[in-house]
Amino acid sequence: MIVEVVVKSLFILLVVVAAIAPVITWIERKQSAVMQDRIGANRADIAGITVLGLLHPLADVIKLLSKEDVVPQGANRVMHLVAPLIAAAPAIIAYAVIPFGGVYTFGDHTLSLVAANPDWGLLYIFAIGSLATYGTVMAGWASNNNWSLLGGLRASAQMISYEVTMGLSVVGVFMVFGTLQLQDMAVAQDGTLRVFGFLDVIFGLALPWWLEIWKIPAWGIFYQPLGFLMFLTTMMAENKRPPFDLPEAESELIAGYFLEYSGMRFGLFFMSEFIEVVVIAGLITTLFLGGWSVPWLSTETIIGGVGSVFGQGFATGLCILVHFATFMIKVVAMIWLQMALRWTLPRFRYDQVMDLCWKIILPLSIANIFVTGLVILLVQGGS
Amino acid sequence: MSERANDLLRWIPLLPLLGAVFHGVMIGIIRRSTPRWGVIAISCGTVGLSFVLSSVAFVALVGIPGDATVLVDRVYTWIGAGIGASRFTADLAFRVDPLSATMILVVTGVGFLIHVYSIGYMDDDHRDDRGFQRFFCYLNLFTFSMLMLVLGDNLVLMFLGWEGVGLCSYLLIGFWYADRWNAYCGAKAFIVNRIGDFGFLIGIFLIYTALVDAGVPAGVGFAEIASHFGAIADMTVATPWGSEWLLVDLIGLCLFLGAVGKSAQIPLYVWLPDAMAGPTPVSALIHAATMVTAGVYMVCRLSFLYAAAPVASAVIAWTGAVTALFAATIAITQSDIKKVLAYSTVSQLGYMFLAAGCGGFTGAIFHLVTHAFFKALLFLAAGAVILAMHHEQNIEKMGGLRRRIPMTHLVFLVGVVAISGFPPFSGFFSKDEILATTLASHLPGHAVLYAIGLFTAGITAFYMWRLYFKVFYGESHAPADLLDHVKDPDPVVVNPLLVLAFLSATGGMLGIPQIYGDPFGIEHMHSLNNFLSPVWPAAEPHGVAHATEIMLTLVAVAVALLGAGLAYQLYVRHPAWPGRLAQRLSGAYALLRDKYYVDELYDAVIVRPLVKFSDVVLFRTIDAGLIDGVAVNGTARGVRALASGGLRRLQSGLAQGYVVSMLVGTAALLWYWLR
Amino acid sequence: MIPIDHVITLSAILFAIGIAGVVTRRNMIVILMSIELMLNAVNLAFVGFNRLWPGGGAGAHYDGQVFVLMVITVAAAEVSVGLGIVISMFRNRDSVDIDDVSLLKW
Amino acid sequence: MTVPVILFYLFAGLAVLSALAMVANVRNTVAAAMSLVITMVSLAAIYVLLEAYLVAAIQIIVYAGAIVVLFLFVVMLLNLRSDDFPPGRQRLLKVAGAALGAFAVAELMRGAGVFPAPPPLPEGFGGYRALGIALYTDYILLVEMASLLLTAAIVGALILAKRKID
Repeated sequence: MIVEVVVKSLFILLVVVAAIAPVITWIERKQSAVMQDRIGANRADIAGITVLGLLHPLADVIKLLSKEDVVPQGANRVMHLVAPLIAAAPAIIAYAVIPFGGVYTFGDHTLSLVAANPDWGLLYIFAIGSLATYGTVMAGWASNNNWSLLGGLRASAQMISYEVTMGLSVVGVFMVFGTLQLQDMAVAQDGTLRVFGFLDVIFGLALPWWLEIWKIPAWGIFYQPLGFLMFLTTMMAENKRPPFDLPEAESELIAGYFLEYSGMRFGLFFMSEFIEVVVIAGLITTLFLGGWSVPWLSTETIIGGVGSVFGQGFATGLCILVHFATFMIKVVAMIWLQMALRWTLPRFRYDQVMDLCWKIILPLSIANIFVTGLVILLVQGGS
Repeated sequence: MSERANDLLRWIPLLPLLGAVFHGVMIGIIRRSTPRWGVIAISCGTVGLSFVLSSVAFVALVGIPGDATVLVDRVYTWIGAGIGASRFTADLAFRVDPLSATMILVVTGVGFLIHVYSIGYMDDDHRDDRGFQRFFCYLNLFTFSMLMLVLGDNLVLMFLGWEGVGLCSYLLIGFWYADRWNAYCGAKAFIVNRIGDFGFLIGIFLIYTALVDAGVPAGVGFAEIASHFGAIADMTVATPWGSEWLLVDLIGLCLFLGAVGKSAQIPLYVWLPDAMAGPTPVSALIHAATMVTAGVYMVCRLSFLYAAAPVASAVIAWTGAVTALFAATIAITQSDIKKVLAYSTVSQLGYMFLAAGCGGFTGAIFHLVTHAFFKALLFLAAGAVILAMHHEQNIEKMGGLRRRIPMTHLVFLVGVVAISGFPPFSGFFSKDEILATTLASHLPGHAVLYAIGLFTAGITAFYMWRLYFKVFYGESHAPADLLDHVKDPDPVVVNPLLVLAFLSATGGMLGIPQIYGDPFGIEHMHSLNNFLSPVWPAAEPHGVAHATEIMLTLVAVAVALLGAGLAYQLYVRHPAWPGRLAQRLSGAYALLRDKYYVDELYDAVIVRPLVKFSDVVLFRTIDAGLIDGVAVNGTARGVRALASGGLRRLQSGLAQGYVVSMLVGTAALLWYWLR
Repeated sequence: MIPIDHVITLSAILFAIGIAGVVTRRNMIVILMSIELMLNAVNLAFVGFNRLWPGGGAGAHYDGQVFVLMVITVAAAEVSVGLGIVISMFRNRDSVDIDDVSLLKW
Repeated sequence: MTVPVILFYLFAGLAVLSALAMVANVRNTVAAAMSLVITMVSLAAIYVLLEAYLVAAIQIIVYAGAIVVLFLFVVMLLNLRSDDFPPGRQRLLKVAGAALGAFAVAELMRGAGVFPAPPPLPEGFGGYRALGIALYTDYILLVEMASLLLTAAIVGALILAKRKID
């Protein structure tokens, strides 16, 4: 049992933190280059081999590690040193509850491909997310720099505000799925949904076959399209990346709260942002895009179909691989979406960020909860 | 009878209430002016619908086979208090039996006509922007209250309606409150009514306690009281002067005090003439057709009680008779067209009580119905005259109007004929029945009562025809430029008059005495009596021989003709005579003109001493001296002395000091509890 | 099993520390924080007692935990208003020292 | 001593130490706030040990995530950098307060040892499901009142803190 957890955790750390996150920096540079009609990173080489600039992340890490770690004069030394760790830790441990594969049965042993699957998984994400604020705020305060202070100030206000709407925007999702466990949600999305099913469920009309065959994957995005949009927006705002980069605001506050950081401590802030991009992509995938599930091909279909020819064990193993691949594809797609948005949208003004949160998303999310509840009542009353 | 139709009953009073609430919300909360067609549609529509529902209820009631002629719509338990034997409950329940069916038809029917009439009457009232809607708000509220009064299944609910109509009466009398006199009249009506209501409440309490004492399940529903009445019928109470009274007599008298106030009988009649300050449709609806008859309705509703209470019955009969005569004599000399009708109303109400006191409940209700028709007609016609004369109410300034406003003249004539008791108009039958009942009753002095009634009938004919002649005959006393504009009002005003005129003319057909049926071999000629008789207590039939009855009829007609003829002689043939007569009998004339100085008497004996007492004792001594001086100011002074002396030092302004004091207290409590 | 006595004792200690903060500190923000600490101590006691008497089966009751949620709500409201007061006080008197705002006295 | 009990004492000690650090730190308000966060998180951990999972999550989300951040926000907004607050004037009162605090702790600790061992819990106790059902059935009025209170607090805080209400 312990072994299983350790293996999973190591898997996450290695694959997500150590492998994906650095690669994302490269993706971002390339993405922005493509969008701005440039070539992008292509210089770093090992013996002349550039591999499309893929060696840049490695170069970055080496450079950051070798730099001097400066603590400014008059700064609170302990807090200054601790802040990057506090910023990075929540982003990493948030990954514990995101399932990267389904639930499989080997004989009498059940394997659930998620590091920890507590009953209150989504609440865990919220709790961790709310702790992430402290790294930023501490960094802003401890640097003894007015720009940093302003950055910390903005970060605290922005993150408190968007936490509220973030929570409210996904309430619809767990109303639909009736659970807070992320693995359960992913399992619930491993199926299909009849497009015209509402005629049957709510109005009690029997569907003819030519309407019955219209099916879409039972993904959260189809249940909660508005919730998806709002969740994506609030999560991006939580991550403080453009267009919500007011705490950093390179053009006004130079770099905001991590202005006074250098070396690997700066690198930690930098990395935590990218790790969070992955976490966001994973969360959105799990909540709205069916997680590891293959559209139109449920787990039973795969195992049943393949297993009848090649045997149960092989089918399950294949299934794990297929599911993990599907999950990664979705995650990468979501990462790409965030990158595209980041390089497409102009930055907000500070008051616009707050207005968007409190005057648009908050009422919309409450309306969304209300409508969702109404529809659930209708459906339950009809069935 | 299905349950569903029973449930319809609640909508009869509810619809006017909804109308009133709508108007109230629009006036008081939303404060946007509602278009007039909307106001009209809602207020008239709700009352009209109520009338339709009442008719449905009536048809349903008639359709019930057997003797259980009652529909009850029990909505919920309104008041439930106490436990055990003395538990008191009052349901919000509506009861339609023949008596209340008759009443709701009158209330909603006549009420609807008057609502329609008011559209035209109030249309030219520009004194107040929202006055139009406010008026209809009150009118709807009144209709609701009156229906509650009539439909209520218990005394408490009836009392609710009773107070509600009193309130609406107050609001509507003082409708043009900018004029202080109107406001004063409204207040007067309300206060005088309160005196009666006090008696009514005492009566309800007495019934309840008597039922509790008798050990029967207590409640004040009519059906409960009636079924347990035997248990309290023989109870007696000792009077302070030693004799024993029947309890029911006392209850009857207390309740009758309420009726005296509401129905303007001696000695509480003084508010009704002053109530004419309100708009004329109000006078017609409230102060002639419906509200003032509530007392009569109440006495009839509790007929089983009064049948067992001889003293109370006698008091009712005598009060009615004396009031009838007394008010009629005053009416002779009044010069305000509405005042004449007001005193006439008081007088006719006296008739109804005379009948009720003599045990002729059918007669009372019959006269109530016909009176509602013809008095509403007379008031509305008078309103039409007033409209035509541009708000001139003094009959001395009228005259010769019959050619200028022929329609109004015609309907007014119908009303006068009906009230004078000329056959075959409605008043003839009902008044005849009352007189016959009176003569046949076993009350002490019933012959005297009969004589008073007969004499009053003559006076009634005299003053009504006087009014008629003065308004429509003779020379015009109005200024010429005004006369040029005098014309019949709009159809919306005239059409209700025509309906009411028709009803006044033919309403008597409801209760044709048996003597007219016998020659044709028709049994149960008196359809109203047939309908109502299940409600009344079974009693030995009073009656007079048919020959006597025919003679009585002839005498009554003769007396009425005599009065009418006298009026014709005085006011058409010899217009100079009345003035000379008044000079010759100046003392009596002044006495009548000034209404026997009753108002002045009340003022001197009751009002002034009360005001003096309130001023000197209640205000100066108790309020200003004790409450303000000692209690309020004294407390303040004491607190000031204490606080500025030492307590203020405790307030250091340092919040943490306060926290520590709190801590000390908490620690002390902790120590006490955990000791 | 965690001994509930010790939970309650911990609650009492934290409460006392909170009181000490409220009484001795002069920075209004720290005083508010100390109040939060006191509220937290009370919450701990509630949760502990609910753990001690959870009811059984279908009769499980959550009075303690629900009360904690309410206390948290009230604390949020209290902090927002309290900090609003602090901010306006700072604007008016340029200080967050509680001894500087002792005007309301004799 | 089982693992949960050891963890409990660990977190209890952490909570007490950080609470003391918060109260005793007279120079750095932000550090005091951070100490408070540690107390809060330790308490959340203790809630988990007491099997009150929802309360633990809410504790972190609301207290650590919002309330203390709000404190920090205000400290930074007012820029209370290394403000020194020497001990106040009411020395006597403070001594009395300390004595009373000690007394209160002593009184409360007198009750130690009187409680029985906690019983085993029913399935799903303290989870969001059970607590949510309880909140929206038995305690619905409480929830409504809380919403009213929060509305009032929002309005009050706005009025107090906004320079100009437009």
